[in-house]
Amino acid sequence: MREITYAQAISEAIAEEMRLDENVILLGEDVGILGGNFRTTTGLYEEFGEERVLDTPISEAGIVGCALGLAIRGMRPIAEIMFGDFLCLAMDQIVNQVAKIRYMSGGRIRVPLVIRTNIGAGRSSAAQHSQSLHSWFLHTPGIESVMPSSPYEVKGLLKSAIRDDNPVVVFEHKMLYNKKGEVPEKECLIPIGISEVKREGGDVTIVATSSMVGESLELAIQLEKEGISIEVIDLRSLVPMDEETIINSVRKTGRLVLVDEGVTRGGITAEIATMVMEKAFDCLNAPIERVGNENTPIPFSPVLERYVIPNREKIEKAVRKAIK
Amino acid sequence: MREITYAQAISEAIAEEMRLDENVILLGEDVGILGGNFRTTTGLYEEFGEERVLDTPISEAGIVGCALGLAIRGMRPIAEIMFGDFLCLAMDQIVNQVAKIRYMSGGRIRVPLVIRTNIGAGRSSAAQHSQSLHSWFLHTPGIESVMPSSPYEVKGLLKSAIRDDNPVVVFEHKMLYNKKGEVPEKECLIPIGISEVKREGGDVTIVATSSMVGESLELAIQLEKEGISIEVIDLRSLVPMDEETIINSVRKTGRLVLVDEGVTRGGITAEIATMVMEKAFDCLNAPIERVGNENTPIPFSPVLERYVIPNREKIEKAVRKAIK
Amino acid sequence: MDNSVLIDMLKKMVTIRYFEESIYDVYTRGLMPGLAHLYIGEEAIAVGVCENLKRDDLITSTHRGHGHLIAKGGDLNKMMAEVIGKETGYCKGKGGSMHIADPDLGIIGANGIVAGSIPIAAGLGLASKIKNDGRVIVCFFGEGASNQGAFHEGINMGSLWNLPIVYVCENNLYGISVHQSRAQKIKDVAVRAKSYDIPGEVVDGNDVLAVYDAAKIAVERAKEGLGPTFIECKTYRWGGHHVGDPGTAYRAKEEVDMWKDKCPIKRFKSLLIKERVLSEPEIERLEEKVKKDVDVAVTFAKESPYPLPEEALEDIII
Amino acid sequence: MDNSVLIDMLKKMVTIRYFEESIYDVYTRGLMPGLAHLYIGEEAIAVGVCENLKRDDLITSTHRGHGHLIAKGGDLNKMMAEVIGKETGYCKGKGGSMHIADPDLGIIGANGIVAGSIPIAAGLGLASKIKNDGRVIVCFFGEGASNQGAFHEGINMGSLWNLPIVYVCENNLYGISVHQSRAQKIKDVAVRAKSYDIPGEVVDGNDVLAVYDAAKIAVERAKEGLGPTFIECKTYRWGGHHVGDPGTAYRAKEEVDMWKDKCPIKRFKSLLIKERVLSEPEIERLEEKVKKDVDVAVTFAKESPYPLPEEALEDIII
Ligand SMILES: Cc1ncc(C[n+]2csc(CCOP(=O)(O)OP(=O)(O)O)c2C)c(N)n1
Ligand SMILES: Cc1ncc(C[n+]2csc(CCOP(=O)(O)OP(=O)(O)O)c2C)c(N)n1
Ligand SMILES: [Mg+2]
Ligand SMILES: [Mg+2]
Repeated sequence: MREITYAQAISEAIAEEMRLDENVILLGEDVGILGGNFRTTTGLYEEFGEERVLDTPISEAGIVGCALGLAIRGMRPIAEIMFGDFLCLAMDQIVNQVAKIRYMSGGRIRVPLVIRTNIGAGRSSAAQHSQSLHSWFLHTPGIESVMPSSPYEVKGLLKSAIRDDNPVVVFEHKMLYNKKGEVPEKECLIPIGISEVKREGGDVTIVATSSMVGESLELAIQLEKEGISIEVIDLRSLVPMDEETIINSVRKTGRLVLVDEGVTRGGITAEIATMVMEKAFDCLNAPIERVGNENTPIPFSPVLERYVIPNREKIEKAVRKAIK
Repeated sequence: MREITYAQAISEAIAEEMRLDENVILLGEDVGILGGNFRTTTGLYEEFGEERVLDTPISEAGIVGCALGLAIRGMRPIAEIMFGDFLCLAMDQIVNQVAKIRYMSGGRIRVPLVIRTNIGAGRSSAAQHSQSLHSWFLHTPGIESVMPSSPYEVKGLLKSAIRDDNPVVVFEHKMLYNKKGEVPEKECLIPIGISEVKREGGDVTIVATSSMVGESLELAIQLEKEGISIEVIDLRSLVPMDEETIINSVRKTGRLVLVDEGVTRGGITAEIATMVMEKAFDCLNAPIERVGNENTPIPFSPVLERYVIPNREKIEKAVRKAIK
Repeated sequence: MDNSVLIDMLKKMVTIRYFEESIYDVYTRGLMPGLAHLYIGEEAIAVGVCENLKRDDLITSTHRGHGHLIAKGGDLNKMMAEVIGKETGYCKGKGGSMHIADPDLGIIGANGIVAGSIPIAAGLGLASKIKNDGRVIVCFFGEGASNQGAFHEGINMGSLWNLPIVYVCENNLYGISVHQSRAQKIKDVAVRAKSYDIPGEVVDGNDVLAVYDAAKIAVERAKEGLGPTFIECKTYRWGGHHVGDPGTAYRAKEEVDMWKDKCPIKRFKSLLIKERVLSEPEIERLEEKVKKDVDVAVTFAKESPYPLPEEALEDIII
Repeated sequence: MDNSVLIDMLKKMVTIRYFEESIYDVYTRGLMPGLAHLYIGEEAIAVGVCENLKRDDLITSTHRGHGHLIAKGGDLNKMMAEVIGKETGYCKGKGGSMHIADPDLGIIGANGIVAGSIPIAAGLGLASKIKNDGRVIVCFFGEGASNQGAFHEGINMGSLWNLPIVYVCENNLYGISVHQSRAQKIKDVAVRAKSYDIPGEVVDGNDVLAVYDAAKIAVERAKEGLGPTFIECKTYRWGGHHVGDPGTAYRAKEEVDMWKDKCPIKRFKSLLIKERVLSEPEIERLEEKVKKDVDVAVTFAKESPYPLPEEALEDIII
């Protein structure tokens, strides 16, 4: 199958949906003429023009609010927030407006909008350009969220998000943008709310998100040589969460390692661990292990950054602990 | 001992610290002439004047940013955000600036500031004035947070927060503001980071936050008659978290119910549950139970609101499940 | 102007007044959960503006939204039922006073976040531009809201893209307890229009015809594709910030009294009588009729059932 | 003006230019992690403004901060070491280019959030007012930042409380790839000063003396308790948005060339020669000296050790 980058898969997904539905429009900082700060929207401005691909002022709250207004009018806006860290500037519009308006209006107003943003450290972008803030959205009723782990996933999930009648946040990953992977040329839609077992195994389950899926798969291959059989689940959707796939796997392996790039404390891995304990308490043969960011902002210097973010060695350590 | 309200305890704490240290100043919407939307700052404007008690424009990001600037200059600002929901408007200043500047500057800049805000539903204030968003801050390195459960706690914790050299968010509770309780007349400081066993018991541990502590204590009294002995821990501090007190109690009771008013999914109770599993896996005789908000915004109508927020009956159900 | 328009405006203003008085009454009798922010004293603005709108034009509103909603044609029964949390309310009891919406009437919703709807209005207007459907958006907010970042971001977008939006700033001099002069150095919020290179105008917000005229020009500009207009209406809220606030701790009785003398309804009534549009008895009959409508709404609301508790889990993710 | 001041300004401008060129060099040779945003072409602004400041006056800066920091006296060794992530850097490698701070020199920090420092500047200024210590705050930001909510909230506070702040808008016509005209309708950002009832002025940002003069008046106003001033400096960045951006996708070569012709350093040099403040050989010597200082900084940075990995857990909660 042909291989394209994660960034290309994004622009392909958007282009396809824009061709299908004239209500789909894209707005954000530098998404137009530049084709996106991470080159995720190249060619769109040229194909669809400035009426449907809008470079905006540097106004994150404005961008999300504007997208909300468009969605209320029946359009299907895709709003890009250039770095996930800048979600902080739009939290009121996202949390108090977008996520609530359907509920507050007793269901009268629907909000089919997509917020594209990203997570991830690893580029020495320092504390204000490296955060992985997706876990906040697990704690925010009224909005869906997905975390694509590969070009294929990002294409399929983004297309589904655009067609979804709920607001959806798509958390891309900065370190994946230039990664290549197989993406079918034909229609590719991945349903939101379904996790995928990327590799079967019997000794221990890893549930991983975003770029950690790739790391976990590599580790699984590596440890296979030692006879350790790892099942790797790509969580894919944060909200709604596919609890069943996780529980089924844990019933089989009895051991669970959770890997997510956000700060571990208070993050999504705590929720998954607790959910598993609630629903499969008796199946656990060992404490659940969590792998994530240390409890600090992301430092700039590569030696420091490497120290605080999760990586294959840290996952390996957790796996070995779980199966001990 | 004399009794005062939670709101009075707050203004007393601020007044005492302002008398002791001229660097302490208060700013926020309606904190001055009005004495606070919830009457938590009455008398301060009159005593300290408009130089030290500043009514601000309606600019939440501005308020926090301004407080940060003051703190950098060696002052000890207390910034009030009238409703916890409005933290959303100041998340960039809180998360990207206040919580990170010490770290990003390699320790050169210190930020001794307090953000006072609140959580809590129960007043039919609807979706944008009822959220309990404190759990996000567990997931935000670089900032401390406390959740006082009574007039005594709010006075002692707020005073400690003002003297702390780290930024601290004080999450007050709207339903507690008018509640009375004993508060000593003499100096009263409660260290941040220490939980308190409010009632000893042997059958099950409840760890509760904020107004849920009172509910849990009432329940403990009620169930004692049935011979159920509940240990109630007031978490008090979200960050840093006093893991030891929780673990010690669970070692004793083997059963744990976690009660917090935020949305359950992705909230603080998941973190505590996971932490306990990690540190005391073998002591648990039953799955940990969580009690919190349903996974919806807070609806307006009292019948609906009651249905989604935690209360004594829901805690009772969880306790009975845990000891079954 | 057509007499029927004048009479309609008086009727709407009186409706708002009685509706709000009933809310206060319902509140003080303990029948209303939560709070509400009353519009008494500011009726001329909503009515003068909305009289220029068609059914499919849109408005965004604020925490102090009842007046805007009534002026845009909101159903009194559904509004009152929502305010007291009933199943028959606009939002089935989920929203309450601060979140009433009726998209069928172009009412995109009150909003509990000060200035929260200003960026949303940009999107509503952008949709009009893209669809080229001529629908105008009126975005209401207070002078206090003009110090929020969202105000700035939202209007900058509206102006940049030349959107069909009318920004209506209701300057009632206070944001809760804080006088305008203690929240911004400028006296006229309308000067801020310059920051966006759009026309900014100050009008007497207690003069419904002045408001009507200013809004008329603005709505026409919007329809002609000339972009937004900023209208600041000077006014005053008679009561406290909300039904539970006496509003006396931070302003002098003389100030309140002075503004009550400038009552927009009294003033408009005198004018209509003077101009022989209506006689005093006709006005009385109109008032009786309005009173009855509001009373019907109160009865409807009171007698309506509460929602079922489990409905709290509905109307969220589809 | 004293000759020594003029010479100092030229030296600072040249230092910034070489420092930035070295950064570019270090980056292209793969020695620098992450990115940096270069100030080449805009040197006259930082220098013209900061020449009016004392050591204990304060500045807040942006993602494009090296120039401001050097103009305020920042140590080249520590800056360069920070930019490449070394232990000897200003922030011990934790901050990098976008977060360099030196409170001892009044450098409150670069900032990776566009407009993020504008509300912070209000607090810094409020502290000056409360302490009555006469310290002035200069708040730098770009024209793109002027569309952020934080810009509006921060300057509103500065004006309301009459704080000793000088707002310096560096209008280099682009926010990343977006031309000013595609982000705001106004041509002069300075008109926004009217929204806060403070003086707003436009100056040629490539003329260091014009900047100096405007800043001088503003700093004096601030010290006299007359409140903030808004100065918009028209300028241009020669390179791309950051070291990795060629800057060619969204602007014409002719435009860039035209602005390179207006080089603030070339222009100032000619003036100093014409006015006989310095001779050409003297300028060459000055440039040699500066080059050496920057080279020393590069060597210092390269030879400095990286921090220990475990230090990542320090400098957080006390
Ligand atoms: C973001 C935000 N901050 C604060 C509040 C609390 N609040 C509600 S109304 C109000 C005053 C608003 O003043 P203005 O915009 O002038 O409207 P008015 O109430 O005078 O009609 C405030 C501060 C809020 N609801 N939202
Ligand atoms: C809140 C926020 N939004 C977006 C960005 C990404 N970004 C970095 S610099 C920049 C352009 C800033 O333009 P301007 O203020 O004119 O400064 P210049 O780069 O031209 O000096 C943008 C959009 C950011 N860092 N912070
Ligand atoms: Mg007002
Ligand atoms: Mg610029």
